[in-house]
Amino acid sequence: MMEEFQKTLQEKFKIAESIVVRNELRVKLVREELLPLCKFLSENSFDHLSCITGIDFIEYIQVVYHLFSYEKKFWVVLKVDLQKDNPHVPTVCPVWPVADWLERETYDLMGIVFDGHPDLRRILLPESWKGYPLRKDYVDENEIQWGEVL
Amino acid sequence: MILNMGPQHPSTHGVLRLKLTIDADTITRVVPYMGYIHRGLEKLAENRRYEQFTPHPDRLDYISAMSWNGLYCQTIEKALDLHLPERVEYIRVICFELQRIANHLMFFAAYTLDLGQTTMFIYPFQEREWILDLFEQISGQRLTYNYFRIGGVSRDVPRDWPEKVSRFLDHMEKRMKVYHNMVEENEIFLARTKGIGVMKREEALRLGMLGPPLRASGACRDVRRDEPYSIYERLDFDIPILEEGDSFARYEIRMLEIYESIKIVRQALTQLPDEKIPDGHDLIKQPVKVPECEVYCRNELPKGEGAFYLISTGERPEGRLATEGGRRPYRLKIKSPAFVNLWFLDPLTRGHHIADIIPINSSLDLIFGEVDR
Amino acid sequence: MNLYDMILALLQYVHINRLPQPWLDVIVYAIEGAIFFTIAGILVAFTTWFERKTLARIQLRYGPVYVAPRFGGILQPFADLFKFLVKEDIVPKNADSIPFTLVPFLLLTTLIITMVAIPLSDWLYVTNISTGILLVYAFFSTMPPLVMVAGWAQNNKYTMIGAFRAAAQMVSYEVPILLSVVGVVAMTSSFSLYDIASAQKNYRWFVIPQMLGAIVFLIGLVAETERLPFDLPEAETELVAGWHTEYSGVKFMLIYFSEYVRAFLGSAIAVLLFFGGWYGPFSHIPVMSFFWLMVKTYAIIFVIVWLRGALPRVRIDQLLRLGWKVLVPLSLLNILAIPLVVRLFGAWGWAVP
Amino acid sequence: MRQSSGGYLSAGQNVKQVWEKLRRGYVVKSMVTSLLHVFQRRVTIQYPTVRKEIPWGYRGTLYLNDDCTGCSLCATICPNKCIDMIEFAAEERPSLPPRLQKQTRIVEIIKKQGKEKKYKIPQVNLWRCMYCGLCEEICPVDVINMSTHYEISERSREALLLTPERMMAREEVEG
Repeated sequence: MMEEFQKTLQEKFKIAESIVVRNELRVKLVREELLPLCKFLSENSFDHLSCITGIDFIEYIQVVYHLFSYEKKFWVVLKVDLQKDNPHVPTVCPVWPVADWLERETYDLMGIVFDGHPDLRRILLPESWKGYPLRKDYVDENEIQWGEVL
Repeated sequence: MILNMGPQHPSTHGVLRLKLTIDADTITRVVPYMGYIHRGLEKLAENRRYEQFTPHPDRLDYISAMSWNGLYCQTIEKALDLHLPERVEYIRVICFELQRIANHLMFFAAYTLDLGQTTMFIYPFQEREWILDLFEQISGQRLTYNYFRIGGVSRDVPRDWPEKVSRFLDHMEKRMKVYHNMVEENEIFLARTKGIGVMKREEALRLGMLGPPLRASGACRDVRRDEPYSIYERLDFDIPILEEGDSFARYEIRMLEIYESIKIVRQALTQLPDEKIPDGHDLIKQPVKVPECEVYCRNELPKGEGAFYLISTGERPEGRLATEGGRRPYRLKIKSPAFVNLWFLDPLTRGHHIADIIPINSSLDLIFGEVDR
Repeated sequence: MNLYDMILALLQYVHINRLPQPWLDVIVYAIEGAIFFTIAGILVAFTTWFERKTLARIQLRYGPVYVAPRFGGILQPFADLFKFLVKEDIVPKNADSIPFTLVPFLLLTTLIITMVAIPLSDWLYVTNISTGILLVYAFFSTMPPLVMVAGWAQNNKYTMIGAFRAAAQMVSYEVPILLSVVGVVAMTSSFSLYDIASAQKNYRWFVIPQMLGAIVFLIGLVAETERLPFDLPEAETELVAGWHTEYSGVKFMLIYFSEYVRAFLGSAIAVLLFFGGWYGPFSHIPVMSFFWLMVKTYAIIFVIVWLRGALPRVRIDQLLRLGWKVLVPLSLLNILAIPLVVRLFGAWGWAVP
Repeated sequence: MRQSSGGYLSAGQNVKQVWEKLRRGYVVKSMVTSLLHVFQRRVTIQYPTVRKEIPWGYRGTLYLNDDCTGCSLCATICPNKCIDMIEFAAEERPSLPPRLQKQTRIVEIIKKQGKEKKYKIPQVNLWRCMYCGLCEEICPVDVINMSTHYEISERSREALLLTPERMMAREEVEG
């Protein structure tokens, strides 16, 4: 079933890479393909967007979407590689409203800009915060060193 | 008028700030602001070895620390492809379900307290205290247990512990009647919660609600059944579903889940195998070294579906960003159910009175250690 | 022999009764007032302890124990008093300080004045005022404007919402309360609480002919005194502390004390109106008459505390609906039934005008 | 907009609704239930005078035994990095109070190795400790242990510093 679905996806969309691990179908794609693919997935019972993750791979930033279908009982993991200096990706809010805060969180901590998001503000950190803490090259100017406290 | 509620407000369950836009007594918009106890646990995880990070997931949802701790250990075990001894799996399931009962009792206490029923704050606490005692006997702590280890538990349960648990379950079943009388037979309580903050099935599914609130709306989604982990496949239990989707249903679904949890623990206790299991001293001697992989592991936590997404790059990056040859995660994403459910405060409260924000907020069962991470 | 006569006799004993009559009256009433308010003050302080202890028992707790541990912490109210006295008295920067400061004092004053009309026994009373119950309610109903002033003066949105709620609640519950008393007044043809209580001799309690009135009065009493389930003006989980959020120190103590004065006086009035006043076994002995009144008053306070222990809070619209749609019609029904009740129960010995 | 107060009902429906509520007992059941609790045993504990029984294996403050080899494993495993290793010369090396001393390995080693050697002993910054118990688990010679002592509030941070001397003296622990 997963293989069939994999084939369908490969036929319909330009997919850079796709593998099946356990019950996950991991799909790597370019960001232009993301929104049509998401729409297709949501029409095919992938209505559960579990998680949006931003990962800093030093050379590039990757955004990962975990989708689960309670009908088909397997995961589709979408991965989009983005440029480090200006990461932009279209928002999936219209497809899955739950993405609203998940995207805001990813923007807040990883600095990925979701184009078309209705309200892209920082969510966990204060508005005045500088930098994106989960990036590997993030340095906190105000960091307190251990041992200074006493 | 704009009314600022929190972060220091008695009923925002921790530190949540709500910016309410109100028209006379009607709420037109709610904007939550959180992050007051953001501790950067995801960044913290990148700087800790796998075995060092085990105490930290406890601090996510300190009301159900056992569940988060177990989920973290399961994630690493999935990445390592470890198979646990049977007894460990059973102990874990017993702890998960006891923790679920404790969490729901805490929810219940806070919920009724928020509605002004101060007495109902202390009645469920008796039973919760009992569960804490049981956990204290096995783990040595009362709130943040840090009981599970990668590949096992920190120490085997005492000989008489299963019997104590089953005695507690008998007591619990009796006490449920009292709660029923105090709350469900109370017309004032019903008047405050019935029809308040209604979210029907289709909308809840479309918007992506999680956990007990979703099941109170009529959607049958439970990770324990849909993607069984640990030994849940072998156990016989039902997923309670309610149709109404209002604040009262969100209360009732948890009471029904307590009954199911009691059922699960009973079964697990009877099937609990007797074997020697490694304890923390044995487990910690073997350093955890995760090869290059990525793992997404999710559990049905008491507050909904929670997950860890672990990226391990094995030995790859070196220098300042080194992961000590796979001993530290490259990235550990925490997906918390309360964070998702908090989003629903705005759609649920629109058009209601100011006073209604209290049952709605409480019925979502939010905990801010988990929302803010 | 009442308090006035006793003091007069005492003054005669020390030969101060040669003064002209108006001056003598001033002295006697001053002494009388001092005695009365001291007793009432101690009783109200005891009420706070009683509530905490009863509620604690319902909730499987101990309640206060540390001050006078042998007697279940009965001196806790006085410890609280000292605590409030030494606390910092904060006036918020943007608050309107004059009304802010004035309200707690006015609130307690108006309540203390009402004590004049309330007999605590057949001998322990300041004076028998012929408009007793009306006077009490006239002073009770000064509270909504005072609360509004306090809520406004604190310059806080929560206090304002709390004050609006308090005003709405009190105004709408004064109507059924006053209407429910009409039946009793009609049966005794007097507004004086002393006369009404005296009319209930020989266990002819007005609660039996005036059942409906008594129920309406008691529900109204709980709402008037802002206790659970009707404590919306100070719903701590919604409005932090309602209309007195910003008060602290001595001012808070006055407000806190006045709440209990209201609860205590309200219960005492309920007893005087409906539950046979000071009459009970051996009530011809002065001490016993006081004792019986206290027992009944604390029984009503116990019910109020019990309600607090058992029930959640209602919502403001539900509260107002109950007041206007249920209690007011019921009390009107009660008034309509007066002729029938008077005829019926007059035959069985209840006081008939 | 949703209206929480519901639609308007006719008089008959209203009366029926009220009757239904009254028939179910309105609030009487919960009132009776709460009153019955008056006869139950109190559940709270009068803490400073009455104390809860602490079970075996409780994770309280840390204490040390004499056998510490200075391997620093506890310092490396500690997630909050609250353990520092302090160096001592042989004669300054703190030891257990005489009543607890026995002929342990480390004493022999000290005798053998002479006085030039430095000895490392952990020092715990208790204000950072989260009582996870990992140091106790990893210790290969079972030297660092967790006591059942839990009343650790102090007025200053310095007072929370568990120096090796304090951990060995065990005054608070045995109290």
